[in-house]
Amino acid sequence: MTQVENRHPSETLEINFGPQHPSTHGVFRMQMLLDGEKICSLKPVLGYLHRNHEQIAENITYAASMAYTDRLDYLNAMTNNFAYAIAVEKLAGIEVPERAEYIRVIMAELARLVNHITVIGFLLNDMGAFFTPLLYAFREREKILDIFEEVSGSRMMCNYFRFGGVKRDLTTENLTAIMQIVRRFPAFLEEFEALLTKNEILCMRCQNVGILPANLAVNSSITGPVLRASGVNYDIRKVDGYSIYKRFDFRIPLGEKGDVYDRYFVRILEMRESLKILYQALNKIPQGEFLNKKTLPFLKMPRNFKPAVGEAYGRIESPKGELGFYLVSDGTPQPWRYHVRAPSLINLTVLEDICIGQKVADAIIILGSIDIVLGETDR
Amino acid sequence: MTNFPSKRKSSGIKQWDHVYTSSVQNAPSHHWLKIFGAGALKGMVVTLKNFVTSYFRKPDQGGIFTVQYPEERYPEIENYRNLPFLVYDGSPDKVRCVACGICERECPPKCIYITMETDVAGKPVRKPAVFDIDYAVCMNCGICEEVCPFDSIFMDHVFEIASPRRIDTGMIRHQEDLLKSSEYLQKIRPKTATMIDEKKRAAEEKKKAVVKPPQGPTV
Amino acid sequence: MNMPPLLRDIEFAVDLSFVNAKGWILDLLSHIVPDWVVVFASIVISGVAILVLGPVIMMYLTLLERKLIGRIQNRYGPNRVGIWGLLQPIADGIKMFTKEDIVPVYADKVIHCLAPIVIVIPALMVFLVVPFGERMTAVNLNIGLLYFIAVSSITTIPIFMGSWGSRNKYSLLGGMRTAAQMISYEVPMTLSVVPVIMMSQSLSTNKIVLSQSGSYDMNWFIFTPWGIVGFIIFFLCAVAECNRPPFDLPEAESEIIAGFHTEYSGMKFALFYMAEYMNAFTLCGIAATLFLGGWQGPFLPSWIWFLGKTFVLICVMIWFRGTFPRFRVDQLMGFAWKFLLPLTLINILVAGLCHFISEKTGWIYSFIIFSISFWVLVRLNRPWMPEKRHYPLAN
Amino acid sequence: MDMLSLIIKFGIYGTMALALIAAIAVVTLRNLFHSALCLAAVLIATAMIYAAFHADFLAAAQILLYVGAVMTLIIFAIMLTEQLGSKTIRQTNRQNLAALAGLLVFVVILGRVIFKTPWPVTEKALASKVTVMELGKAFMGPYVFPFEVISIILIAALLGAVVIAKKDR
Repeated sequence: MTQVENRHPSETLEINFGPQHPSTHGVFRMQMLLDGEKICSLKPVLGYLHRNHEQIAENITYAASMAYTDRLDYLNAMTNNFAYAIAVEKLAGIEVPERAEYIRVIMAELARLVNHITVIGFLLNDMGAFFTPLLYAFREREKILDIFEEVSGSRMMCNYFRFGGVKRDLTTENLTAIMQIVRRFPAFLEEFEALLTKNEILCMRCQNVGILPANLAVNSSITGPVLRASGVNYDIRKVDGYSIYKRFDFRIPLGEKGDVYDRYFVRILEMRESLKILYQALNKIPQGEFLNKKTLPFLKMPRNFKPAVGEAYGRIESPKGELGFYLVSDGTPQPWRYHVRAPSLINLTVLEDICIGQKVADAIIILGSIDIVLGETDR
Repeated sequence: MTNFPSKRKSSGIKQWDHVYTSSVQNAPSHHWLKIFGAGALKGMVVTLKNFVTSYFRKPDQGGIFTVQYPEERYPEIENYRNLPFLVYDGSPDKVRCVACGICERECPPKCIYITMETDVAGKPVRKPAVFDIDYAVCMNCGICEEVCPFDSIFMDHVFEIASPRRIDTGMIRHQEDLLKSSEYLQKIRPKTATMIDEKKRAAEEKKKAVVKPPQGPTV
Repeated sequence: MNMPPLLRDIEFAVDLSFVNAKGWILDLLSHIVPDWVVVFASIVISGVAILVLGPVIMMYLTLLERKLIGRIQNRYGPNRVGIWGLLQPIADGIKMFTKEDIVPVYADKVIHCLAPIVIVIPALMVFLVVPFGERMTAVNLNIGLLYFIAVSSITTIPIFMGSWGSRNKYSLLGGMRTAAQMISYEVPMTLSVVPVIMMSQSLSTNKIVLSQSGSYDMNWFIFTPWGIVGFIIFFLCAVAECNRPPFDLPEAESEIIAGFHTEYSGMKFALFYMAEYMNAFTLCGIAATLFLGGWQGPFLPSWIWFLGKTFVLICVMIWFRGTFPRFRVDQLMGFAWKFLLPLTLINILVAGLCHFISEKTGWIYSFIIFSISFWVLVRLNRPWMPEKRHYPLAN
Repeated sequence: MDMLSLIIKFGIYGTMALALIAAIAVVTLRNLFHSALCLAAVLIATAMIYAAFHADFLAAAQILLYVGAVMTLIIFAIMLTEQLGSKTIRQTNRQNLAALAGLLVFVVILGRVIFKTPWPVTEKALASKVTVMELGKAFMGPYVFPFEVISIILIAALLGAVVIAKKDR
């Protein structure tokens, strides 16, 4: 990457961004060495939000961990649940009914919408737009969170997925409400884009800032919109085709340069693709069971749920990248090993590489565009 | 398949590619809006439009979506879960809970503490002597409600429980604070309560049906 | 203007009501006390008026800003204290007064405490030359405009004091940004005023306003080709001078937290804010004076015209804040030096040209000149221009 | 009116005293930043004295150029060399002799000016007010050549600064 060689011995300023800083998205610390406003070195310091997630999960039942996965990436509890459910279902070999799969996809894509608009709003906030894009994003987010609350009981900590299905069925009113959101969302996106996409200041700030080359991205195992913004066609929804994603007609937007602007715009386009998936899923959703009846006893008595000895890795394309759960069972009600492959943490590893040589203000928006949630990074 | 009334024309869904691609980005390059500064001006038009429409649009159509909390309240959603409470039938001494301790065992953050009541002779009675929930620890996951075989613990809708203290009268709730009547449950979660009542009635009828036949021959 | 004499009299009376009120008080005083006290009282009355006006304007500008931005963002804005939140500024004031006053341990205490006081002085001093209405300029200096530019340029020093005195690295970064920004934007701002001085042949704010009278008092400078460009440049520079978005780098809360006032709390912080809002008000007022005809305007009393124009400009500033993200440091400097500065120089030439040819041809010529120069400048500033990108949709 | 002129007089003398005290502080204070601030105070006080003697334009120009621009640059330089927020640099007065020589030269020049001025000042000289308009006319009229020369020199200096700054790249 671009290294700033010290041509002239100028005074550098060591500065701590965070853990209490308005735009580090939580308790994240960046130890920066500045030459004027240019970044000479940047060390991310993690662990301020460490909550022992994996160890806790190894000491409670499989079902009880579901509630804890909500707290990983607290912006999209739905996809976290999804990934965990897939991992456990692989481990125990549980079938998922058709309708449940559709509900899962609908919820996951709604979560993607929530995540992407929120991230773009916060990115603009980091850029100094005084909350306007963020609040427009929240206006739409509220509508989706209302749906989440109605179906799962909680706006953010959904705890909605169960092994072999979901907790509650979607009613017709829910489906109509989701359809309404899907119908109205493009208009909102148009408005949002009119405000942002062609704004000269945003273009000046974002274009050619924090370029992440494709080879570096692949080598650092970056996933998600950040990777796709660098032009690498890799989306687990397409690669694995998990759940029922193979049935839907959608495409993967790819970026050109891998800078902040591409990351921003790829997210916008991804939302549009998500809307496509939602539209198809809502039109095709069949009647039927929402939960595999065989797993019901396990849900009533989680202690009795003892998967056979073995291991499983379940992964999905969460809005932030590849979210995977690695589980090893030793035949007891508790997993013997429980590991989370958190996209936020792994995407964060390139932060120093793409920040060096940029300005302080750029580091902030690069961090914003990588889209981390500290709950997931520190676990 | 769920069929939706075709609102396509009115709601703006025309052709797929049209709707789901960004018209802003794909604007023709010779467009007059290409002038430097036009994008910023367009953004200003958007904010101005929102400023004006905030005065007369409805919340769900892009108007002001603030809920002025103490005066206005969000409509209560039945499935909303917040913190657990115990249900009694009729009078507070008829607690549904039998102190089996499943919820205590399954609670992920371990915020429930139960001991079983004993009668004078020291024999355990199917009733909780102590039933404490630490609301400060509870993470509102709703597992207790799910695992309870006796339909006695439910997630409440009350959220105004702020307290300056964590222990004592603060966030630790004892049995007497947790107990709420089944009418209350009926009020906040009509669907669930009706379902449970029906289940109970069915079970009772079944029991009667099962219990009666042996009674018959003896008489 | 063809108005019935009575109406004109009434308008005249309303127009000069403040001036007359002051005159009566002084008249009354002159019967009781010696002459020098009367002169003194005259100064005191104007001074007190300004000293009261400044903070009141600041208080209600904050409310206005919060309300407008709230509406832009589909919120209500403050509406709890008093009807429409009208008492909110007072509540804020009480809060500021009762807050703990924190001085960092390693701060340079004298300078740290002096900075917020010093920053208010130039902000108040510039009020002296703002023509609030007909005969309502506190001091009619014949170099009023120069005085305004000079005094408002002092503002950098207290910002330096605040940023250096609090011994905070974020403050220091903010202070450096301020210095760079203020010096840079002063240049195009001063140069954009030059055509106005050329046309009105005076530096006195009053005379500049008077030279914009004419039919219906609407012969404003903004209705000339050089005036419109000059006004836009002046206004952008004014936004930058009072550190408001999108030029709010010195206090960028998402980057360097709050820049030079990171370490300030309570009333000291409020003083910084007060200075900022008063600067915003005076800069808008001067922009209205220079290009929008100041208090000139038909039918309504002069001070209403002035305040109306000023508040429209302030609302535009708030609108900016509700819309734009922030520039980056290098872009900010580049915008001033590589874009605004050449444009101001061209503007001066155009103003000279317009002076010597008829109005219609002047419009045509200046339109051609401005479009060409705008195009050339945009070309020259290529590195920042938005790129057209293509996003393939893979399967 | 007697009282008024007395007040004005006191005001002017007070400003002069302030200027002097601040000037002394500039050289005696050990903290560079404080010295710089005192220098700003001196400059402002001088401008106030100019204004009191009806040299409005000079006063405004003084504030605009010296306080607004030059002082800002000085403080900017101090902040850049201050090891950025760590320990402050102490001011040292090692060039005593040079300073003394400079002072002597200054005194000689000042003395010459004082002796050359025809005391007492005539009423006519007092009455003539130099307005901005006249200044401008003078610049564009009799003094147009020196004015242009100075502008060329300034542009040359500007370009030189750019060249020096660019050399690094």
